[in-house]
Amino acid sequence: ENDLKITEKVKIALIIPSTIDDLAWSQVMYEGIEAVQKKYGEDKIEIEVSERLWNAVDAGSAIRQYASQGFDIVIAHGAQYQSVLDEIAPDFPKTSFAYGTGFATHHPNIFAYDPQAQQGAYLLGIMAGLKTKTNIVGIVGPVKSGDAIKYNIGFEKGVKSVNPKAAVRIAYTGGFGDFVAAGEIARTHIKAGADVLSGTAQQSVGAIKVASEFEGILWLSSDMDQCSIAPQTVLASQSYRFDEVIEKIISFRQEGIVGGKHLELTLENGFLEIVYNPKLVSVLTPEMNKVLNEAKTKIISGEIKVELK
Amino acid sequence: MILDFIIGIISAGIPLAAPLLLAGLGEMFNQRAGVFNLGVEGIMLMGAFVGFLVVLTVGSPILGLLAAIAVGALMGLLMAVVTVKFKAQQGISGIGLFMLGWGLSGTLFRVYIGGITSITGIKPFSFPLLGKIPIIGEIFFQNNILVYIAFLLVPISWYVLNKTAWGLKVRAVGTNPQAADTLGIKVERIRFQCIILGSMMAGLAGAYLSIAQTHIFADNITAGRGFIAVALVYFGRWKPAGIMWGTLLFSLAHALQRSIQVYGINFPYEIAVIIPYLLVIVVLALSYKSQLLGPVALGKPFIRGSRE
Amino acid sequence: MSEIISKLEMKKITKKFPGVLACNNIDIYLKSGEILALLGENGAGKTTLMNVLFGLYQPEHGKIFINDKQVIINSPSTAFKYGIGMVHQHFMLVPNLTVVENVALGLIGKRIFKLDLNKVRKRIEEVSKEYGLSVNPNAYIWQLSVGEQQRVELIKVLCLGANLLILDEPTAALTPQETDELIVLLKQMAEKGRSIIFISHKLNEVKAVSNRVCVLRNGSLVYEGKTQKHSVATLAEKMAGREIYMPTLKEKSQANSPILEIKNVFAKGNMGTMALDGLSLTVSKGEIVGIAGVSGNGQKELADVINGISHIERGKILLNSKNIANLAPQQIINKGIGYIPEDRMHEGTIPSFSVKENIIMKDYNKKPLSKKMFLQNSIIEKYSQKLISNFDIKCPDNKTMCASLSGGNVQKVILARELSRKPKMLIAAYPIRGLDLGAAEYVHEQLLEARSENVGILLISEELDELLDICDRIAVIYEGKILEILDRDIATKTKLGLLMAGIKNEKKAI
Amino acid sequence: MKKKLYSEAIYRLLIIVIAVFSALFVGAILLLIAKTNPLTAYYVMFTEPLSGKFGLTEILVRAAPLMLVGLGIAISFRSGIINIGGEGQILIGAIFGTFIALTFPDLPPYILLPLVFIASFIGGAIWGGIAGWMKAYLSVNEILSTIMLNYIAFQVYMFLIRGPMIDPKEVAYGTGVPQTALLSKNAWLTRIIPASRLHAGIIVAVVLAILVYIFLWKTTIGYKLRAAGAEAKAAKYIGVNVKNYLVLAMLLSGGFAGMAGAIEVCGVHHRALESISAGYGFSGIVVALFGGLHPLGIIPASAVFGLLIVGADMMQRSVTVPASIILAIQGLIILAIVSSQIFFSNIGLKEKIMIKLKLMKSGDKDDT
Ligand SMILES: Nc1ncnc2c1ncn2[C@@H]1O[C@H](COP(=O)(O)OP(=O)(O)OP(=O)(O)O)[C@@H](O)[C@H]1O
Ligand SMILES: Nc1ncnc2c1ncn2[C@@H]1O[C@H](COP(=O)(O)OP(=O)(O)OP(=O)(O)O)[C@@H](O)[C@H]1O
Ligand SMILES: [Mg+2]
Ligand SMILES: [Mg+2]
Repeated sequence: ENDLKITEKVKIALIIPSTIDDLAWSQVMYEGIEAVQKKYGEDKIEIEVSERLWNAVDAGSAIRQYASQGFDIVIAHGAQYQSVLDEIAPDFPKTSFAYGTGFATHHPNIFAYDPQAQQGAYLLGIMAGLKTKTNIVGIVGPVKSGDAIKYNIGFEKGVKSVNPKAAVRIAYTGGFGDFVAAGEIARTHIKAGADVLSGTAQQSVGAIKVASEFEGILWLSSDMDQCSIAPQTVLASQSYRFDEVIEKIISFRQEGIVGGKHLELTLENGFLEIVYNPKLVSVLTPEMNKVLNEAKTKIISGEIKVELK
Repeated sequence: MILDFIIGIISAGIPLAAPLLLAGLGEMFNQRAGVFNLGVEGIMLMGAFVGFLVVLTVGSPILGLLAAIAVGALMGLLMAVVTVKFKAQQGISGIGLFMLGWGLSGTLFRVYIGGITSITGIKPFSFPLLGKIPIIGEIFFQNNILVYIAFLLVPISWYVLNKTAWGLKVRAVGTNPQAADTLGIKVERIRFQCIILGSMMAGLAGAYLSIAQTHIFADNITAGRGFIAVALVYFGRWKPAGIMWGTLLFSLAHALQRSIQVYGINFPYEIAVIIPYLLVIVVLALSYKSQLLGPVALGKPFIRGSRE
Repeated sequence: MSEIISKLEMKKITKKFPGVLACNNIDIYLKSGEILALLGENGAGKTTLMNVLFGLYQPEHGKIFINDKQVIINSPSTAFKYGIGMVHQHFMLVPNLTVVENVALGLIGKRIFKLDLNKVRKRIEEVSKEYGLSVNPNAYIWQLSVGEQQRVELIKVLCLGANLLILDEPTAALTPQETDELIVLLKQMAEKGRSIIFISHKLNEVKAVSNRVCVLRNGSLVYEGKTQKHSVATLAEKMAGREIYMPTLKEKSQANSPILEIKNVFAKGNMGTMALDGLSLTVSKGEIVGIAGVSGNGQKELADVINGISHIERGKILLNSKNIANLAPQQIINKGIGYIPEDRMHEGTIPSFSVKENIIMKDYNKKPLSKKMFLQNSIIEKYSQKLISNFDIKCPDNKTMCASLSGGNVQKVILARELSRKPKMLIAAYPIRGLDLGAAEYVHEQLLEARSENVGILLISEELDELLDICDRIAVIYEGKILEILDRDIATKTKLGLLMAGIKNEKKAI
Repeated sequence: MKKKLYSEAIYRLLIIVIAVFSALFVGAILLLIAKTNPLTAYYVMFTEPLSGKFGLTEILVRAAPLMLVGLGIAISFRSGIINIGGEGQILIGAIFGTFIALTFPDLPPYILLPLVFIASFIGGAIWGGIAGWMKAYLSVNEILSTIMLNYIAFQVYMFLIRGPMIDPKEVAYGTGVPQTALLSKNAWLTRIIPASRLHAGIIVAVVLAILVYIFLWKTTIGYKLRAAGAEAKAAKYIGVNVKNYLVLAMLLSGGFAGMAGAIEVCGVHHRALESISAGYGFSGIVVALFGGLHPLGIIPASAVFGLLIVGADMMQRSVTVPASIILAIQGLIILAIVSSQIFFSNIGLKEKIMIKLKLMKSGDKDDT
């Protein structure tokens, strides 16, 4: 843990598409920043949040307003905000803007963070491949794009790597916020024989809930640790350590770098990690853990490349 | 295999028709009395939240449902005051009600619950013997109680509308309020009653989603089902049975498209997910046009002694 | 059944509407067994006064007494309580309910569950037996002819056990026979101790039925007196404030070349049955041909097919010996056919449009009113003003909605539009229905004027007086065919009456 | 006469103010529940957007698409069709426009921009036209069809921007964000105020509003359109082909929503991306009805609604409240304002009140 010396207060503004309690993408970022605040104290870190700005127009004005109010770091937590940032950033050269998932840093004061979801997904896939008895694994997807694709590809590769016989079935709801539909897809998966499920986006909460109503179904989460909803079902979660990202950005700024970096969240840099559900972790036999740890080291060492093709 | 596929679709489709049916029948009463309530979505959200909150705190699903119905009634009362007393334009009022319901439920959720938690709520139960019957049992006798209530309400609504004095008044008020008025029928009172009744059913429909279906509450959990319910009233041409067929068609189509995806029948999922919406339109377009020319006064506020 | 109303008084009734003093300090009274006729021009305040009595409007001032006790009537249901029933000028029926259901509506009152339609059906049958008003209780209202609907309205109030009846222009849409039956009926009722207020613009009826008349003008009571003291003419004078002569055509038309020829036309009605089967008829230039007949014998369809609003199955319709059958309405309009439709409120005009916009309804797309699809506002302004003054249409200004004009004035708007287009051929359906004498006189003058300008006119009506007054020939339509055509000099009410009933020659009838 | 107009104005102002206040009062209770001071909240909501270039420009940025959608809605309502399909029509319009912009990146702006708008118009028109055609010829109720078509449009749109039309870079870097490539500068609407997002779209919108006014009230086609909507029976009688005019109305209505899509693409985002319709399809209905279904009323109405959006959003930021409260308050304000309309439409009631308020003597009568 390399701590920073924060001399004067850092003001951080956050724009999120959904809400700070969506138990997914938005919440994990919010908690990340909070963690940083706890670590360094309220006098050092100030936080402001705007929720529900899923449409980039309103986000645009929020971002500009924060920037003009003199926030040091303005985080637009979604891929759809890229173009808005591109046009606002030049007007506020001292402010650091960050968005993700993304790669493009068209201006020297934009950070793009980019969770390598496929890596964690790969490990979760391995668990699935090892744990499934029916050799059917189901994925509840939102829309076939962005992180969801990355996640699904990684997950499927993981499953196959340990259990080539296993079938990975993917179904999408066509949206991000339809909890009922997600739940119904989970149900359909299970009725169709799947015994290990996974999925992305805030709506997967609905799916987890349904899964938890069946005996012996396991769920593997993305984005953040979700075992609180279904302690008997959620085996493990891939979690994004945005607190690390924030610290990184702060330290960059201290070096006088206000942006222009493409920050990846990987297992290697520890910005991406697998959190196990203490109540369930015992279902993973030592052999299984061995396989997992090997895979993890291989990914970190770059021996295994989880290709997105 | 293929049999499971079909059973799976039907047994998944029927329960999902229930909330649409509850809300749809409710909206039917509004509209038969001449009021177009586009706010169903907002009412459902309030019902879903309040119901959930009560179950979470008190633990009793029954109380939860009652609370949802009560809050539905309140929202209905508001809608009635705005559209009947103040004679406000109905479409816009509905949108206002929708925004209010959505915002209110979201806010109260944040303030009083503040994060996604889950409840046991209402579970499906299997009828003693019937539930055991191979296929039939799984399809018809293993649902939660609200499903049966929803479908029971179809004949009941039909009876109320067509065989009772009140139903007759409703039909008159929705077609020629002036005439009803000259016969001493309290047009505005009937409309109040219908809007409130409809809203109660919408509240119940919302509670179904949180208490009986997902066992959680999350912001915007209805995800547009309120609007679908309104649309299906037109599919059913203001007849309970018609509305029932509409909701079944819609939710079975959904179950079908999910199964298509799950069973990996290869097929771009975008197409799959629009099947239900397409199907509803197409079926309506092809179906025969009924004689009943709907509630003619739909959307028009009643002003005593005015000709237009 | 409420107590018998031996005496009703309305004292100093004043009712304002924005911009209009509809009733100004009016006193009227009525004793049981009495039939009071309420007269007045369109817009005089008759309907308003009655709506006040019926609890639909609340007066600014004034009191109502029943049997010398003051009563507050603030809704129709209270009116019922006191035994007051009203047949409204514009039908108050629910089209997609059956007759029984419509009547039941009035009887169920506060009830919520119990709905015993059979009981209602019995009641209807009793009433229709007692007063000889036949109607099929199970028919839907939209299936009934205007006359039948009128009967339903009567049955409705009778079933509600009203012992004071208000009838607002009940005969406006009735055939002569029906009217006569109604008059007999009303007298019976009066004898049974009921009191009746009867509004009509047809003074011969008023004379035949009423004991007393009250005349309103611009919202004030201008005359009150015994009917038998008056002749139709003097009543008319009291009403209009001037003498009225219903014009009749003098010189015989030099009926020369035919303008409209209808040859063996077949057409379906909206019930799907053949509403016109093999109808043939010719109208010549400068001639008015009347179509007599009980409504529902194909008049509406005839008018519609000539104007291209509905299509024919077989046959020919020739205008200047060119076939115009099944052309689009637009084309037919352009060929110079004018049409005064029966439904003046929803077909002849657009209620929510201004008088100005209604006046240009058929010429908005012609020069000079529009150039290359742009409406020429200044010209339209002048044009509408001109017609409003020429046809003296009573309206605050040319921007008033037609909905708020009286039927009389609405009819003038239509006449102004149709006649000022200088049509070659004019179809006029029930042009004076519901109009006061002054207005009716005016309409007939205009029609005769057009005739003298060599326009061919087809006049559809149920009022034999009207037909006999101004038609050169009168054709009787029966079940979609022309039964017979009589020249004006040989046509008589009785002949026409029999023909309208479908009886072709008198011998058979006997 | 002057005095009359003056008191008239006072009356209207009074009613609106009362309506808004009652809404805000209820909202205040909500704010208190959410543990924030209503006064500061409202102060921000109504002053901050109006105090300064930023707020004002942002309001107009919202007003532009709202105005276009509102115009479309007005056309359809005027011809008796309730078009709830704005959302879908915006999306389809946006994607059509984007397609043109991406295919001919090098055309000069004065050619490309019109092309893009025409394309968007066509896109939206098709989507609206479907509903219109089905109503006219298959008697499928438009409320049903437009609601359903919204979902379908959303899926089609998502499919295109994550599939065939996705930004190649997104694929290259494997981020796969559903958005098209950035449009060439030729397809950008010029910013009319530097360092703000206010773009020429607002001018386009106002011009179109005036054109629509002329179209509806000064042309024969507009006349037929309104006639068909006001009284189909009479329209038939004067030879208007009512069915076709139904379809025309929906074509136009959809077309305008479609152009709102173009405005967002060319004016704000410079590419097609997720959730571009931003709920304008619905708020557009509110705007249209606030504007009295009259193009010239819709211009101010859209600005007012823009204020409502921007102000509420700023409120969220300055006094931290859950975003949902904004929705709730907007809903309340809408309900209050529609309810207040009766005080204008019911002339009798109006006279009574005005007399009570001494704005008018009981003698002189009121003809508005
Ligand atoms: N609902 C109303 N709103 C506004 N003004 C009205 C209303 N009803 C009637 N009026 C006005 O009151 C006056 C009297 O109307 P009323 O209906 O009593 O005339 P009427 O004598 O029944 O005419 P008609 O012989 O044509 O039936 C009219 O001039 C009209 O302008
Ligand atoms: N809703 C209304 N608003 C304004 N004026 C009205 C209204 N209803 C009736 N009136 C007025 O009442 C007067 C008479 O109306 P009424 O319908 O009795 O006329 P009418 O000539 O009898 O019509 P019709 O011939 O169609 O029966 C008219 O002057 C009309 O302006
Ligand atoms: Mg009258
Ligand atoms: Mg009349």
